[in-house]
Amino acid sequence: MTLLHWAVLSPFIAAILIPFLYKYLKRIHTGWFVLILPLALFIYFLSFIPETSSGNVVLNNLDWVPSLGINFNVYIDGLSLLFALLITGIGTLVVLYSIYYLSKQKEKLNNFYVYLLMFMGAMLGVVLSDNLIVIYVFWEVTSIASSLLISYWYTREKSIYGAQKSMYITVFGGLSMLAGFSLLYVIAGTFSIRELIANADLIMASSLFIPAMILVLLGAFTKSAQFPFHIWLPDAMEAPTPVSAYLHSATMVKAGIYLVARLTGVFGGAPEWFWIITIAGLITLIWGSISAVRQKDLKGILAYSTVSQLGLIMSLLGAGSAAFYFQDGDSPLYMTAILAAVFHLINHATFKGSLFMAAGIIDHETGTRDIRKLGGLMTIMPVTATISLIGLASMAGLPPFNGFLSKELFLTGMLSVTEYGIFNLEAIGFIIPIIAFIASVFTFLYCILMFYKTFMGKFDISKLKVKHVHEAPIGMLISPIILAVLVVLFGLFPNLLAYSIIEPAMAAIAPGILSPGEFFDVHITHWHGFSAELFMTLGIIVLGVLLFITFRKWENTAFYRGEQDLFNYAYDYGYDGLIKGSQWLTRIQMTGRLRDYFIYMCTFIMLIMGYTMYRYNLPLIQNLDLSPIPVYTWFVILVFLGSILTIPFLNNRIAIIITTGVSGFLVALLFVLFRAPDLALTQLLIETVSVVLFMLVFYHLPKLKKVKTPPKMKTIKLIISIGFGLMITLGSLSAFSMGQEANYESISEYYTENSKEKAGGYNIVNVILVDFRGLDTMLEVLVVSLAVLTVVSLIRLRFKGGEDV
Amino acid sequence: MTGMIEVIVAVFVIIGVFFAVVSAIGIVRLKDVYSRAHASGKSATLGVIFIMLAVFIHFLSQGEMNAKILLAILFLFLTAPVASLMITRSAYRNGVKLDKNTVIDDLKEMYETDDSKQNK
Amino acid sequence: MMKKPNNMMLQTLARLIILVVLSFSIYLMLAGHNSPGGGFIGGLMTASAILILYLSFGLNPIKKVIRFDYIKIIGIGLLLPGITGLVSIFFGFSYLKQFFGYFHIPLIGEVELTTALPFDLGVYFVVLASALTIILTIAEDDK
Amino acid sequence: MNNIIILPVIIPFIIGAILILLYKRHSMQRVISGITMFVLLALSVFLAIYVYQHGTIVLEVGDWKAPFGIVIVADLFSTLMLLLSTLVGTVCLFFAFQTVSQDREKQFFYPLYLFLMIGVNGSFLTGDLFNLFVFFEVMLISSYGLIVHGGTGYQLRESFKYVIINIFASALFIVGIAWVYSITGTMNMAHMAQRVSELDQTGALNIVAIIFFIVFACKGALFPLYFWLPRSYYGPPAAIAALFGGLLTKVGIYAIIRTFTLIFNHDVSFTHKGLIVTIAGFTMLLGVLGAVSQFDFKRILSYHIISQVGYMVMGLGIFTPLAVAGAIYYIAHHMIVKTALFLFAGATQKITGTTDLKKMGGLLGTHPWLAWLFFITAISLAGIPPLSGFFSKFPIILAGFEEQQYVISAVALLVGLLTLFSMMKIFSYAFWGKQKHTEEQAKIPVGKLLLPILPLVALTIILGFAAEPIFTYSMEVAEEIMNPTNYIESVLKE
Amino acid sequence: MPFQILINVLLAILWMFLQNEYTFVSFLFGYLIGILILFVIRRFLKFDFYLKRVWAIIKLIYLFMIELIKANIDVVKVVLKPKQDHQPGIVAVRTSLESDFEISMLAALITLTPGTISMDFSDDSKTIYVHSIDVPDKEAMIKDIQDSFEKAIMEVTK
Amino acid sequence: MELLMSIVIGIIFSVSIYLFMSKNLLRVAVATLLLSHGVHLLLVTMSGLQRGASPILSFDAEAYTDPLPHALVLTAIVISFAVTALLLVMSYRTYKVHKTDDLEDLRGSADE
Amino acid sequence: MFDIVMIIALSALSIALVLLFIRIIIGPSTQDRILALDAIGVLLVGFIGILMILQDTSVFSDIVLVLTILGFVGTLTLSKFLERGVVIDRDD
Ligand code: NA
Ligand code: NA
Repeated sequence: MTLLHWAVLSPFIAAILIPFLYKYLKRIHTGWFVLILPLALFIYFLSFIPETSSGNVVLNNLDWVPSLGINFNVYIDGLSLLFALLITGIGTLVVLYSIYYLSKQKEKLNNFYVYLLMFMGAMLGVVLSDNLIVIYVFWEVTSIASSLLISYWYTREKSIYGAQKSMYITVFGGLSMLAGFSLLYVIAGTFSIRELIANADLIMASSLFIPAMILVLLGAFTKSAQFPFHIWLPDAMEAPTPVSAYLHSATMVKAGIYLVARLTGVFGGAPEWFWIITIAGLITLIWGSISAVRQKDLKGILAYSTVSQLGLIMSLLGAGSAAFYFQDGDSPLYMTAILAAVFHLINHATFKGSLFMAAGIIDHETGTRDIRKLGGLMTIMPVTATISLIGLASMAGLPPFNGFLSKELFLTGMLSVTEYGIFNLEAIGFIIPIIAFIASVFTFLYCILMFYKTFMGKFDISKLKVKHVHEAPIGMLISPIILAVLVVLFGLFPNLLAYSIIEPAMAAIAPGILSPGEFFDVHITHWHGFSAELFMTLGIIVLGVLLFITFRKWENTAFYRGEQDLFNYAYDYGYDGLIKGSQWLTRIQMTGRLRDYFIYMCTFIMLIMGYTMYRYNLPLIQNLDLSPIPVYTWFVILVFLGSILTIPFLNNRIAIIITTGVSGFLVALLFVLFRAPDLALTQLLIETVSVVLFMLVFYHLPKLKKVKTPPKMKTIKLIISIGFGLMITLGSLSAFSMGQEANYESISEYYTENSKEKAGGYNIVNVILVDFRGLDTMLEVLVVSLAVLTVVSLIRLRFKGGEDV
Repeated sequence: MTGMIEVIVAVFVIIGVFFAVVSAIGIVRLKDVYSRAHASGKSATLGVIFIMLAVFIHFLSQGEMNAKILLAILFLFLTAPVASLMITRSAYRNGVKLDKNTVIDDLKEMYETDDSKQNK
Repeated sequence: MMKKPNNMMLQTLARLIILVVLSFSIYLMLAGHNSPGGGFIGGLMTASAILILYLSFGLNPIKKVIRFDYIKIIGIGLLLPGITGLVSIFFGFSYLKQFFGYFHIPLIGEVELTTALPFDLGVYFVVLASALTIILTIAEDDK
Repeated sequence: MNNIIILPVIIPFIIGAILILLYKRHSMQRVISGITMFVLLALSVFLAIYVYQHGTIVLEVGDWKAPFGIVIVADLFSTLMLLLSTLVGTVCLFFAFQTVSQDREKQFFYPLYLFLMIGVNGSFLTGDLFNLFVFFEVMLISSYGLIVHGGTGYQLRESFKYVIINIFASALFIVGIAWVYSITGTMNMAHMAQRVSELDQTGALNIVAIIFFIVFACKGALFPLYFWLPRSYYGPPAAIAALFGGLLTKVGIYAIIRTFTLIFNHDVSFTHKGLIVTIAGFTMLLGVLGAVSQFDFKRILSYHIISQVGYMVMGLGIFTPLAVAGAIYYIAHHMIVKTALFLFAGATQKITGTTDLKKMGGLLGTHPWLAWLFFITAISLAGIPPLSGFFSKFPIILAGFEEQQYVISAVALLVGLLTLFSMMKIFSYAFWGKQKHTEEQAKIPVGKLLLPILPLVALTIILGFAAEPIFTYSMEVAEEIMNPTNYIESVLKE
Repeated sequence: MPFQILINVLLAILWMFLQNEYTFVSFLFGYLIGILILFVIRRFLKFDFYLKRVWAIIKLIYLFMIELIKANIDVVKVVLKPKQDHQPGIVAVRTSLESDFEISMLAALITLTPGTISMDFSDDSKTIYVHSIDVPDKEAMIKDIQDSFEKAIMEVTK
Repeated sequence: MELLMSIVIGIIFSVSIYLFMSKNLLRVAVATLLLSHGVHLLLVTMSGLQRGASPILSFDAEAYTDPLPHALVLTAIVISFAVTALLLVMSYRTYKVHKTDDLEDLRGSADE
Repeated sequence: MFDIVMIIALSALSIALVLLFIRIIIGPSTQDRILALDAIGVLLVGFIGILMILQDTSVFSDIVLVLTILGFVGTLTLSKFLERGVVIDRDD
């Protein structure tokens, strides 16, 4: 265990302390204690910058389950450090914000911070582990923690719905991912990412390559809310706003991005990887931006915006993966996309974080997030308005904010795709920048809409539940202000991050592209002349404004009338369908009818036995050495069969009981014929007692109804019962035949030889019972006692239900 | 000697089986449960007693005094009347109808008077 | 309710019969090691004998005579084989090791004694008590 | 010394008999049975360690040498099962002390309980096929007694079906015994294994193998022989439902694993990789769908038993050391977790008076400890890492992929998701949502009730975090049972 | 007490029978078992029973074995008669016998002989209800029973 | 003999399975009884029939029938008897509580 | 010859069994059925007796005795039960 391990685990340890802090230090907001941790971790991780920016990695090994290939090896390179900083940095701000957002009187802060810390630790684990299984472990913990945070207000229907939805979708993804990881293990024999990357060629050559890739991507896509798995994200907005800011925009949703980036080294270069990720990203991008315009809830807009932005980053990673095809890191043609991805990842965290916090402030102060009720807040909440304006402008891609820069890089990246000249891109690649363009128009549109509807227009207090609306307390504003400042700062001085953070991250995403000692050229400029990107940006602004002006005319078209995502219906129908379908399936099996159970069981047994007999050629039955049948045996057997076969036809209780008794006596007679006196004796005794018991029990029952079984059912019953009997006969004969063939000496020989000398008894059967196999008899007696105890308790105990638990 | 014994045994068995079969026929043919009890209680018992005597003789001829067989015979004797009584009485008390040829029923009185007593 | 049946004849006979049945049942139990029979068969036969008593004389008169709690007899019956088995452990053998020996007792002669006997006796007790308990429990049940 | 391995059978036998003698004195029975279970637990811990260190112990009961007498065999697998069963038994008993009414206690509750332990322990320990049948019957009849204990209308109705199906299965057991005896002329499993391995008649052996599979599958609640389970487990008190949920099906699974590693390993590609794997898939899937369909705490848990045994059998079906180790790990995990879950259901019922999820809500607010302990256990069941559920499923699934059993592995993963789905259903209905129980009910304390469950929850966590030693152990068990010569030699002393 | 010893001896002999082993050990053992049985069921053994009757009873049994065969021949006739036109009936037969044992014996004998079965007793056990398979004349039948069996039993018991 | 018995046992199984599928408590209970007859006979049959004297050494014989199946069947008989007794009382109580012996009425609904 | 007689006897007894069996089926009263069952028990005694002669073994003599006792106990119990629906009287 190194310090780094402790760093990953520290949030969990802190989480254990939270309930006690909450319980025993009521007067201090628990958040203050929590705050220390991410801050300290942030500073701690900052200390790794020199290491990573010089191209080095830190690797600390720790065995966990080595026999399964699971090691908790913590690994820091540019990519993981970037994420670690995001997690702890945004984490610090979010905790700070939450202290003001969540009232210590009304809220269950212990739950909140436990979930939050769990999440933080898990997230660090995901980004710092080298081992895929450990990543998976932490990955699922983030899903759980996220759901718990969404369900924080657990009495609300919508919270529960959102929590479950996010859990099911992300865990589904996680499980596919696990399958993918397992396939990778099957191919390469390791779970270590570094080793996998080293064996990328081997993996690429495997027939399991594509399945593994798709499965891993399912994990990444669900977590990063890629189309059509994005539907959980808007519903996750039921979580308290700090959570939305933290998990659902800055960190957790980027775990998928992280994974794709991380595994680019394994899968990158394959056309499938390129196409799947790029297309998925672009569809998500455009679907998210178009859907965001439909939303009436501030957080809803932000959620879809996040979806869209995640799609953007994802598509960039897809496009950038082509670099592996060329193995050529020097060309900006391929690396711009990766650069844009990394840069936008950071930028998105800053502006989206601030926007969520602003939305939270508005919600907190006005009691609503519905843009139809809001308006004119500009003068009442000037700070919030400014923060929002900065964030939205950055998101819309306006200069001089950081969003502008990364958006430009994005457009560059998308445009350059058409020039790759591989994967058939020359034919259909042109579609990619077009999608990027349209999506950006809608992004621009919802940014204006959001700002306009919230801060401009008329302020109408009557639509709100609160009496007074004023600016948020300063404590609540600190975090969004810091983020807004970062938006501006990174916008003005993008190269602050260039070689400290961005380049090492790129190097980590594209391992092996550069030779040791080389660095990617990361130089982000505000002005690259009158390029295509610039005209596209202008086009976005013009079209966006146009759409905004005409918004009233088309906002009531069919698609825009509702807020509900079409794919939500799929989820809801799927959910109901799953329950209804399983209910149907269970109902037809668990009918409560013994008859049906027997039909199922016997059919199964017959099928499987029949198949085996067929498969292994039943003529196993051969050369039977049968003992002769004495004439009188026939009499007994015929009478016996007569009595047995009569039973199903009888309709009188007593007749059935007595006929059964008779057949039992005849069994005893058969035992006599087979020279088993002890058996015959026992059978007689037991049959008598049985008949008596049967009579005692059934005499008072109602007369048997003459049931008319439908002929179909009768046929089924007949086929099953005859088939089953036949199966027993054939099975017995083949076993018997094989026994004669094998001709092993039975252990009985020993009993016959030693019964007298070693056990002092002449009746071998009795000697077996009380001596050779005494244990059986002891237990048999126990069985009898047990039956009696049960009978007694059955007669004496007559609960109605609910007497005890 | 053995032949003689065998003949005796065979004769006993034949007689026994004859009675047994007749009793079975009686149980099928006779018209009410009370009459059938006659067939069961006597013929069957007697038939089997004959057979068991045959068995006893058979083993006795081999020098084996099989007392259990004797006991079984004794037991059949002792129990047959009680068994008949119990069955017919329970039939009567449960109202199992007498054959329509029945000419006299003294038992009816006893139960009727008893019932009327209880009614008072 | 119908009048009570007169069980005089049954009772008279039962007195005779149970002597035979009881001795026979004990015989079956003891002779089991060498001829057909054994604890189980013997136990059920004894139960039959006692059942005859119950049938002929009714529950309460028998209760006054046979004052055993059958359920406890079951417990004892279980303990017998269980503990017989333990004895062999104390002598350093495996559980349930049975011993037998022929002993010469003056006046009586050669006698076989075997640990299978207490074992079978346990079986006998359990079966006897079980059969009676079941029948009595059902019979005791109201409606 | 070897006698010690039969004590897990003998102690409850004798104590149970004594409890019958004391049947009218319930508090005395309580004390005695509690101490007994503790002794058994300590004993099985000792045995597990001892066997781990010194190897397989064989006891020839009555000093009749194998294969003629009955042998009791304690190897790694059986001692592990023994340990788990006594653990579950102890926990449930202590839960029962607090929940079960006095009326029950006076009606042989404790003797039945201890006798059930005989059946279970004996089934794990015996090396004789017919003796296994008898132990099964001891277990079954005690289970009949306990499942119908109380005699409510519901219990009677469903127990009847339970009993009937088990009678059917027991009958088939004897059919199997008859067949296998006809072929091998022996009842000793090691001897049988030896003789079977000398034969080359795959077909007839497969028929016998399948009949045994069906028998054990019925006890183990595999597809499509599980119909008896879900409803019958709903009737008895929580402590019993928990005991059954934790133990009974596992005895069937144990028997399948034992016989299909020791005796019927002659045609693995047909019996294991074909038949068992297929059955496992259907079992998992249909079981979990059953759970998805239900809206009752106990019923969901009952259906989950089915889907979970599917995993264990899947591990056997894949039949690599990794998979079998996973199956063994899974058994341990499942016994612990399922028992705990049923006990949670009991604790919840104690508060709300119902197990109907739609009548519950908001327990998280009033009983947070219950909620969170349940939550941990529930997600462990679903296989969420790093709890025991994950480390038991993962090896099986990994082995599935390794053996190119993709379909079954995918099913296993999907079932994990559906398990989570149905467990979250419990959590969201009962613990989230608006409080539906009264304020009086909200004040019902469950702390003492949770006490016996705590060790189980701790174990599911420990089994996850300390997966390495547990997995290594499972691996050793797996390797031992997959290489039966050791077993055969220990028993037959060759 | 002497009676109990007698029973005990009988049981011991019975034991030898069962054992098929006519030795002293067997007798002794049987005697011990007899003590055991008698101890358990001692309260039931209130027979009004004297040694001299034993022989008489055995004699009686022999006597009626003959009757029995006759009876069976009668039954055979009835059974095999093509037309089932006999006239059955239940007849109350009053007896002057005193003890339970005697009455039981009478009832048993009635059952074992031609076409009659004892079906029930009156509350005072003095009336036996007899089912006869063919009752052409009720009084004749009653008289027949009273003359033959009752007398025979009285002779044996008095 | 063994062939004949195998067929007889098959028939017993058939009848028993047929009865298991009926709607009436009694028929089902009878089915269990028949089933146990079937398996007990099977166990005896499978070791060969009538191939020796009764397995009691005091009756001298050249060969004895295989005693082990007898012992096993004895145990099995006793066990099935115990189960039958239990089952009967259970059906009795079921009838008393539910006032029906029709398994169709004893189905219960899936979600109570 | 002797054996043939015995076998014929057995076949005759089997026919008798079948006849009794018919009575069990047609009833009509429960007592009829019990009567027939009782008779079957008795016939079985005879059947086993003949078998003992035929197989020349007295090993079944215990069975014979047991069967006679059981036949009685069974009949007694059943008819007692049918008489009043109670097996064992409690009040007297
Ligand atoms: Na025996
Ligand atoms: Na026995």
